[in-house]
Amino acid sequence: MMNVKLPGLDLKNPIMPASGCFGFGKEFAEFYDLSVLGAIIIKASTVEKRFGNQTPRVAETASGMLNAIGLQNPGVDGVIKDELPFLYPFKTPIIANVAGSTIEEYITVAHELSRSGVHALEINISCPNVKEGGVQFGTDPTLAYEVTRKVKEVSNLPVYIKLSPNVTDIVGLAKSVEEAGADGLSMINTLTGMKIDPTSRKPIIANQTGGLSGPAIKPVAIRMIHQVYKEVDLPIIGMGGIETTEDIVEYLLAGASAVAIGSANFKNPNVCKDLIDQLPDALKKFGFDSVEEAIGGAHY
Amino acid sequence: MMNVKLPGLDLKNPIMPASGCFGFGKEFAEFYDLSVLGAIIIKASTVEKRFGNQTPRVAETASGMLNAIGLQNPGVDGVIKDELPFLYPFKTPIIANVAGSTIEEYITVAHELSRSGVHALEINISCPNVKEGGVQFGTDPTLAYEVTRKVKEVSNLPVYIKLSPNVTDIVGLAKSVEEAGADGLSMINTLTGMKIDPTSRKPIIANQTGGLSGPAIKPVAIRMIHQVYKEVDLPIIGMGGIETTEDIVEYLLAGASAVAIGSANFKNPNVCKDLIDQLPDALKKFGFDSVEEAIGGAHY
Amino acid sequence: MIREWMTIINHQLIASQTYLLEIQGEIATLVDSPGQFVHIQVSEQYFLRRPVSIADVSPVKGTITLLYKVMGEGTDALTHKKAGEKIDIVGPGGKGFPVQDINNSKALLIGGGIGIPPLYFLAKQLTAKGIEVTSVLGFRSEEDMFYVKEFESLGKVHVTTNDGTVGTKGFVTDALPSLENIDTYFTCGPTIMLRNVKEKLKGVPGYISIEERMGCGIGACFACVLETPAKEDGKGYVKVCSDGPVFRPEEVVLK
Amino acid sequence: MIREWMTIINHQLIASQTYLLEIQGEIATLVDSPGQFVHIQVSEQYFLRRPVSIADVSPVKGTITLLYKVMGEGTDALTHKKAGEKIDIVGPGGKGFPVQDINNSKALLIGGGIGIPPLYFLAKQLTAKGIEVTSVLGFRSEEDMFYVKEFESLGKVHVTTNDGTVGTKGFVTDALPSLENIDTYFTCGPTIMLRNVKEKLKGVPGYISIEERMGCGIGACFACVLETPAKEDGKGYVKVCSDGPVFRPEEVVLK
Ligand SMILES: Cc1cc2nc3c(=O)[nH]c(=O)nc-3n(C[C@H](O)[C@H](O)[C@H](O)COP(=O)(O)OP(=O)(O)OC[C@H]3O[C@@H](n4cnc5c(N)ncnc54)[C@H](O)[C@@H]3O)c2cc1C
Ligand SMILES: Cc1cc2nc3c(=O)[nH]c(=O)nc-3n(C[C@H](O)[C@H](O)[C@H](O)COP(=O)(O)OP(=O)(O)OC[C@H]3O[C@@H](n4cnc5c(N)ncnc54)[C@H](O)[C@@H]3O)c2cc1C
Ligand SMILES: Cc1cc2nc3c(=O)[nH]c(=O)nc-3n(C[C@H](O)[C@H](O)[C@H](O)COP(=O)(O)O)c2cc1C
Ligand SMILES: Cc1cc2nc3c(=O)[nH]c(=O)nc-3n(C[C@H](O)[C@H](O)[C@H](O)COP(=O)(O)O)c2cc1C
Ligand code: FES
Ligand code: FES
Repeated sequence: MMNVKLPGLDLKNPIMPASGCFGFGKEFAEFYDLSVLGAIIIKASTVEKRFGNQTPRVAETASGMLNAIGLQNPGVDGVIKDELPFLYPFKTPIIANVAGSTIEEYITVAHELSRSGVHALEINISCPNVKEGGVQFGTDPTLAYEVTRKVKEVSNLPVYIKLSPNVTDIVGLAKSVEEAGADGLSMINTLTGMKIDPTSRKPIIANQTGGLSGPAIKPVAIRMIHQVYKEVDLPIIGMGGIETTEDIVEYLLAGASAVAIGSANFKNPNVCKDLIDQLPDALKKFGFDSVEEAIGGAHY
Repeated sequence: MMNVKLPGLDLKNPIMPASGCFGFGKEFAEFYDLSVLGAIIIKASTVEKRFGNQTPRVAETASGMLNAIGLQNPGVDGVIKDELPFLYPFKTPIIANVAGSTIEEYITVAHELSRSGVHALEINISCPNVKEGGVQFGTDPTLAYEVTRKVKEVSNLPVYIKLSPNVTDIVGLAKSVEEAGADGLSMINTLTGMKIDPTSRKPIIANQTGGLSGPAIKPVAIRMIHQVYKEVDLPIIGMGGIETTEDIVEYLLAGASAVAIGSANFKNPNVCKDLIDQLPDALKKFGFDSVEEAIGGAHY
Repeated sequence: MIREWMTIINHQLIASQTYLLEIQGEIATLVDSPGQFVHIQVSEQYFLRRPVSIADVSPVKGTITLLYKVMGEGTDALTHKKAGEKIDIVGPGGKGFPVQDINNSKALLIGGGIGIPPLYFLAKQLTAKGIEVTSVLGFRSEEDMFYVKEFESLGKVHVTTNDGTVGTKGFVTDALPSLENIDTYFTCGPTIMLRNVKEKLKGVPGYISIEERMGCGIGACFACVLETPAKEDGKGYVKVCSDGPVFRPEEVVLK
Repeated sequence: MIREWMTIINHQLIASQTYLLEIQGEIATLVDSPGQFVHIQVSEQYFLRRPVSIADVSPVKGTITLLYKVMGEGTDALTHKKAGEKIDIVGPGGKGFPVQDINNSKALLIGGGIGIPPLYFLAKQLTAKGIEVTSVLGFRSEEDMFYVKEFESLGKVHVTTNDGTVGTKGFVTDALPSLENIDTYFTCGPTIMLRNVKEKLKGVPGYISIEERMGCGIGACFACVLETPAKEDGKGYVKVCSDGPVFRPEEVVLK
């Protein structure tokens, strides 16, 4: 009852950690067997190794947090060489998150990862925390189309495009990447936010702005997924503030086919496993015999 | 130390209730003397009386709420005849919130209110909860320009444009209305969101989507005000999730010249008065001798 | 209406998932009629207040009694509050049953589930005026029953349960007494019940108390409106929190 | 490292705004070195956990002692937890001071404010190994002083206060003992203090424990990184939560 089929991914359950909130898996393997996960989305890879932004990189907000890590990662070669081998033994599909500041960078990273043994790509056209490019791709339908098409050309893996919520017209964006040949959508990345410390009189995050995640943004994510599900024919991996199985059912009803758990991993390092254990009961409680039955159930 | 001068408004303090969260003042007058308020922003007026949306019109979310009232109001004539007379005796400037679905409607309402004795207009080009028009004006810089210019033509009151956060480029919007002659900005209106009840499998709000308000959206509001303050030369009335004097100082530092308190009035009907009482101490605590000194303090 | 930190005097389970909460403070002295409610801030974690009817007032102790059922997260969290703790209340809200206007002699009270509490305070006030009270109280099941004895001490009581474990099996509308003996009815419960009662008791003067999701709870936000039949002419709506929650059945459209 | 609901055994004010919190559970058995920390979920209201150093471990009672100061909303809320309550802890986190590698005979411990707690557990372990410990403890003022007696029972102690109410007026760096008698130093406190100590004690082998804002606290999110001097060649960074919080001074760039 828990399994879901997504393009290129045969998931034993619909629950996976979200990119950037689970590193490359190692740390959480100390808490539970990663084989229980529906899939794993790893931290963004870029062409070159990146140090990322100055610290502080996180700040707490009401029912959420801001982060501006700045895509710190060991570079795509480092990821393939030093990080992925740890994950292969687990019986869990790996989704690699791809970032870049130019189309060429997206192509390079996507191309290299496609031959690395990961099972799908999630193209992060929505990271708000890097100065050059990055988020531009996620707010301009033409650029989003371009990136998607080019990545599809160099990769035979299923390609999920991760959309930014910081846009006027999320449906327009989703339609562009659908036309460009995307296999699925990841929704949503963080909302751009800021917190100012009245004592220091400065933004807490060194980068000034950061990405807002956590339960605070769930209503925005649900709204966007509901809108996009209605108009676009791509499966959606839903995320934003998920902490409970009730949240997961809400995402499924809105139109997500699977869900990713982000910052909740920081509150409870066992959260993905706990939710996987609890989901069957929650589905039953709300009258569903399977995950698939619940998908899009709020559309009538 | 508490007074602030805004175009057309000489405020004894920077704190006012936000539109739609304070009705036309009557109910709160039972809790405290409205004369303490820096100003009062009343509920939106439209040309005709409106019943608004079906119920439920509100839902609770993490650190916030959704609402889709649908601009229920007695029509601009009703507001002028039946609601404003109650407010005139208080020693507090009145800011009237203007809504419409066509430019003509905005013009009519603005024109009528301009002769009614209110002290300023807040043009709501950002209400997400009405089907026709409404929010369109707030997401399209050209339309926003048009509305602003036309309203300025028919009114000799200071005109504040209330911006929607549901846009890719808030600075672009702000610049458009600045060029069109706006006297100030109100930021922000609600983020569009949705909540689905897993039991009924339907959106809780009858209108399906609603506007997200409360502390959940504060980081988005602070970010947008910070961005706009840097690029646009208009005074900003800041709002979104304010509950404490620390929040107010954060808004001032980001660049707001005054603040409006919205859904916090539902948690604590005395909140505006309480904050007015507490603000002097908070300013002192953070080293400010006046409100004006704190405005924009996070820009260096 | 005021906002006040009231002191919890008593808090106990009285039926399945159903609690009695007695709170002390100035608000108790401000209640003017049964059917009014208080608006409870359960904790900082819940953004909106929860409306709960006043089920009784003790002028001597200066307390209000509430009877509530756990229906979701907020009411669940409320159960953890202990006697001695303070709780953030706004009230008394709304317009209750106009007991002063009831001058005839036979009243029928019809309550369903968590609609029953305000009827207890009403029953006390009506009987104090010498009005004869008959109550029809509907519960889901035996384990959900509460306050039946208290109502019995004030008049005749018919109980219905959905599963038939006690009293008449079915709904309150299946156990309405002969109407010849009724001058006025008073009802509170889920909207579907109110609609059925209104239908069945057409012609009998009545008062109904209605639930709606609230924002402010004081009449300022227009969250809790109901359409009135005279929508096109007059104001066209009423607010449950401030014009109600008690209305004449002919005043409102029940959806 | 595990996540566990630990039981509060003792919770008391020990200095101005400074509390001792003793908690019991399995995590106490997993601590391997002083300088490790636990990550505390204060309540559902605070999204991020709060890192607090382990100030002592009692293997007999199976408890950990924490010493914390109220610095903001989260630590303020923490003060309301009572003995007997459970508290959500992840730990033990990080790599502490490598006591096993310290084989010389004279240690200097330099702590500022809430940097002092981990040094107490360290001092106990060092003295247990026969190492002679001298401590320099810096506080804001007399009322902020804590654990001075406890440190005195383990070795020589110099106290500094910013306002001169006790001990040397000034900063810890104003009261450093003659360096001839020091083999290794160990320090924890605000970054600016660490930088000054590092500067003054250039040439002396040392260990510093560093604070940084954390997301996950387990090494997965890259929130808490510090640049390393060898940025261009090697990895270029360390994570305070998992590679630290204890580092060699030459390993990290202090901003
Ligand atoms: C005038 C009035 C009087 C009431 N009197 C009583 C009473 O005496 N005893 C009692 O047990 N219950 C009473 N209720 C219902 C009570 O308010 C709800 O059961 C309660 O709000 C549910 O909160 P929750 O957090 O448990 O549920 P959740 O579903 O988690 O609540 C989410 C949101 O929906 C609102 N909500 C959910 N159900 C209702 C409802 N039925 N009516 C209004 N808002 C709702 C909540 O207030 C909250 O804002 C009354 C409601 C009204 C309007
Ligand atoms: C490894 C380590 C060990 C620590 N050990 C102790 C200790 O033993 N005793 C003690 O009193 N304090 C200790 N601290 C500092 C303690 O974590 C902060 O004082 C605390 O997080 C402040 O939380 P707050 O909610 O009161 O402040 P707020 O300012 O409201 O917190 C907001 C956010 O900022 C973070 N934050 C604020 N100050 C710091 C800080 N100095 N370091 C890291 N994060 C911070 C909080 O964790 C939270 O996420 C330690 C910090 C670290 C990194
Ligand atoms: C610390 C942190 C780092 C993140 N890094 C990435 C990233 O590298 N790539 C990406 O696509 N999303 C990244 N995200 C966004 C999350 O994957 C997710 O979309 C977002 O946090 C919303 O989910 P949540 O509310 O469950 O956290 C990051 C989020 C956080 C909190
Ligand atoms: C119930 C409700 C009704 C509102 N009605 C209006 C309105 O009529 N006109 C308007 O410009 N904004 C309206 N708003 C938006 C608020 O004025 C404010 O911009 C928003 O709620 C953010 O502030 P807050 O987080 O303090 O509530 C409404 C908000 C709420 C919660
Ligand atoms: S709840 Fe706000 S008007 Fe009734
Ligand atoms: S806090 Fe997440 S890596 Fe250190």
